Amino acid sequence: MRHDLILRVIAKLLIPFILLFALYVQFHGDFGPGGGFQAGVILAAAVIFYALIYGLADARKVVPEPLVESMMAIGVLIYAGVGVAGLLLGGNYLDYFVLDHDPVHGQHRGIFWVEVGVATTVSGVMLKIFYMFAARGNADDE
Amino acid sequence: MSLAQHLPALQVVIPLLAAPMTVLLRQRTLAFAVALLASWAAFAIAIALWLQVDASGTISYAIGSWPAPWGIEYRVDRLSSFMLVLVSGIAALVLPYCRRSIEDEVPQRQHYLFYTMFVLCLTGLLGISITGDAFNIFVFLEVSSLSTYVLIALGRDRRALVASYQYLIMGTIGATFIVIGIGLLYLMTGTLNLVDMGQRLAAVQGTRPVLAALAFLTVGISLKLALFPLHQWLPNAYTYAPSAVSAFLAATATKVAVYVLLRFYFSVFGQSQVFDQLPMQQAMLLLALAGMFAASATAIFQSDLKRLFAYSSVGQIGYIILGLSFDSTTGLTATILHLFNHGITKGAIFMLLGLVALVMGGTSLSRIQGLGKRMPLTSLGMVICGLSLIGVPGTAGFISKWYLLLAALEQGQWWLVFLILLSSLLAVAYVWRFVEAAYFREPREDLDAKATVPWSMALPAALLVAATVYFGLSTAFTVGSASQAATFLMGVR
Amino acid sequence: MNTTMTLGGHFTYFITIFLMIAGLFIVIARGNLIKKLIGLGIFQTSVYLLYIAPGKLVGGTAPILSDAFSVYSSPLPHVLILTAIVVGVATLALGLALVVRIREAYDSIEEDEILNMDAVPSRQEQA
Amino acid sequence: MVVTVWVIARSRNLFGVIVLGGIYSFLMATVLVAMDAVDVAMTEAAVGAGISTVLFLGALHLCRSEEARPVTKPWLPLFVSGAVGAVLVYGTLGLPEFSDPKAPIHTHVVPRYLNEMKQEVDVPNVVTAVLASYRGYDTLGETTVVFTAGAGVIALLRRRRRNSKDDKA
Repeated sequence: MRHDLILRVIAKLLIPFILLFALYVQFHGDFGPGGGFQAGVILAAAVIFYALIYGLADARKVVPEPLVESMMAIGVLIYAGVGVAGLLLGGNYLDYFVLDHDPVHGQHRGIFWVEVGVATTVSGVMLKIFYMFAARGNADDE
Repeated sequence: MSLAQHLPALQVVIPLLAAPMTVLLRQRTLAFAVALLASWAAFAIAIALWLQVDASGTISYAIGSWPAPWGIEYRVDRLSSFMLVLVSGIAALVLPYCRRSIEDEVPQRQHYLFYTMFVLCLTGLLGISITGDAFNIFVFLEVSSLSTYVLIALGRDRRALVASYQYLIMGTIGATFIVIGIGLLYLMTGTLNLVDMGQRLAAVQGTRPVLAALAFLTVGISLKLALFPLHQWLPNAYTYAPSAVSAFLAATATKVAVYVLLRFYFSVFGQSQVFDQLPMQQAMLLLALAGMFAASATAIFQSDLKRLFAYSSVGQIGYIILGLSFDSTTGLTATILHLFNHGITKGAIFMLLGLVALVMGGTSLSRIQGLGKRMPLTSLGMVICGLSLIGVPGTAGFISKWYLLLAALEQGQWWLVFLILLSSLLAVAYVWRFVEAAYFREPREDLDAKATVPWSMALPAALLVAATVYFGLSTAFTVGSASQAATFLMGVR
Repeated sequence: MNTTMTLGGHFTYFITIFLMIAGLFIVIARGNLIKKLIGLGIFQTSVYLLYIAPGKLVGGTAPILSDAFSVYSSPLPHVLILTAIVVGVATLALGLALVVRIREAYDSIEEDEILNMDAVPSRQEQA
Repeated sequence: MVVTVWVIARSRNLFGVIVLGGIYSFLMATVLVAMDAVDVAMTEAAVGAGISTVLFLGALHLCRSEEARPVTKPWLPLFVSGAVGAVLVYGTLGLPEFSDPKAPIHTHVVPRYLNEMKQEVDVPNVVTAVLASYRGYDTLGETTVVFTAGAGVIALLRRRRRNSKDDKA
């Protein structure tokens, strides 16, 4: 399977679209179904797809493990950080109204960053879990 | 905007922020420092909140500035502030203890993750205690449970894995039951805020879905708090978890579950609904008694101290529920008191057992023979805590048993007084097992002490033992808070 | 007449309940650790229906505001269930990780076999 | 869906069961779309049929794929789950009927989300607005749960150093 040309070419073609779709789901969440969680899952799926076709080692080169592990933590920090920002700007915790002069814009800004945080953590965790399981499997085969 | 106003949010957010930071730092000393700071900050905040509530009554905090039934509300009243002090206090003591304790029990590369899990567990437990929203309880319940499963599985023995898996299954069933209960209530009231829910439930009191919700919540929470027939996960989990984890869980996790039960019974359903419409009182009484006797009796025949005291925990939970079943202010006071007193006593016991495990290499009764000579202070501490479990005057355990007896006398149930005293005899029996092994047997020659007692572990343990005695002598804080919380709960509706 | 109405009106609940019972049964009755997790998954999914179904209004539409519609299904249960799904998958991941570890430690994923193995604790661990 | 679950309960081939589980999730997602819960359906399809199936297969790859014959008779579990079902039937019979606009969940908290959200948050997808803003704290908790699971899986599955002696256990 490693050397299957057709699979590789198709994957090359498909993955950019999957990533694009993830971004669409992420930022279109305000208008249609979707949002940070779903986008995170799709993002992770793109990398998992890559790993299946090109092998785990290659995927690890593109998206290294330490990065994935940091993503998990950074996502939560972004989310909780939005809350702290609300605190610092004089509102309650997770208060988006104070994030901008116009309360409604503040809401938009808050939701945007919160969704970014969710997507970061979710894709990080999903990838990490996949890496962990896959690494175990390989070692067993040896 | 003063900082004091935001304490309810900070109470949970500080440990929550600490968790990803420990992962980012990836270095165990730094992770330890972050976790320690977070837990001490949480303790300080909890005390500040307790003082605020004591001075000016219930605090309500709207997260995201959305008013209550639409947004999520944090609500600190007498009961929750008391719980916050207990949970964060135990965490602040157990964390410094962890550092040396997990060195032998957890592989080094996992240490920073151990701290991550620990602060997450703390976050979850604090979040449950402080929130005023039904679904938020479930979310934080899962934060604390998932981290608990991992903490247990980090134990050295392979049986820790199985224990953790069993707990995961039981715990998830329990959590799902709770979600079903909350869902039924939501369908009947259209709200998730606990206070709002309580008010709106009055209109649909006694209807079938509400009763079913009551049943589901009771069973679900009972799974979590290890009420007698649903306790199977507890002994294994406590026995094979790392010592520091056993200490923290024994002192807090089941106690927070009891808190959730109290919260739903008294703030949401209202006592009349719980106790008048269903034979809850009798059921609780029966289960409590069964737990007290069966679990304590099982405890006597255990050969491992950790297991012995794990069963004793199940028995002691019986006392807590017994107080609840009286449906009176005194009974409730006893419940809340015992929550606190048993929490610190069991915390102290498991911390001391961690010391024993470190020095002697295990906690089986045959191994600790002659412990009185090898580790005189540790043994003394164990004896003091054992006395507290029995309920000897001068220890914290006595105070709560005393109130339990008062509650029984108030209702003229002499046979219950007799049964409580009888079950205390069982406690005498299992504590005696320890005393016999520690003081009346010669030390085994073939086993050498593996390490000296490190002060970083001994000091927190000693503080908790001291607290056991202190709260047995000076009852202003505990009895005061507990009776106020009980009066508050009984007066809600 | 009235009873049939009620039964019809509660049809979704009965489906939910059946799924719930089946899931719970699989969890308790099966000894295989992975099968237990699958059962747990079904048990949790059935709860989604319990929340979502009552939120539906016939003639309503998905809660995405637009000028063309005026009746929407209730959005709050959707939010709650989104959270519940995420929690479910998190639990599942952790459970499977535990199963993998158990399999490595015991070379089995049958509960009975594992419990039997522990009933006779190896000397090595005791000494 | 009911049939799928029935087969899952009976079958002993774990691989088949997992695939059926995926199918079950897709069916569930379809039902959810019919219930107007598009966001939930999308997540269920991605998580239930996607992630969980991958995870199960990953774990199965490391384990054996046949389930042993149960030794004990399943009367007790049958009784327990039957009792649970009975309580549920009892409870749900008192619930408001399907699609009843006067049910509390349509009249109490939700109207504010539907009617005033336009002025307060102004995001067309109400689910997103409630998720990220009104009940944003729940979502923070949810993110934390995911994070917990991730960190937990690392803690459990990270390969230990060879020299640690409990490795073999």
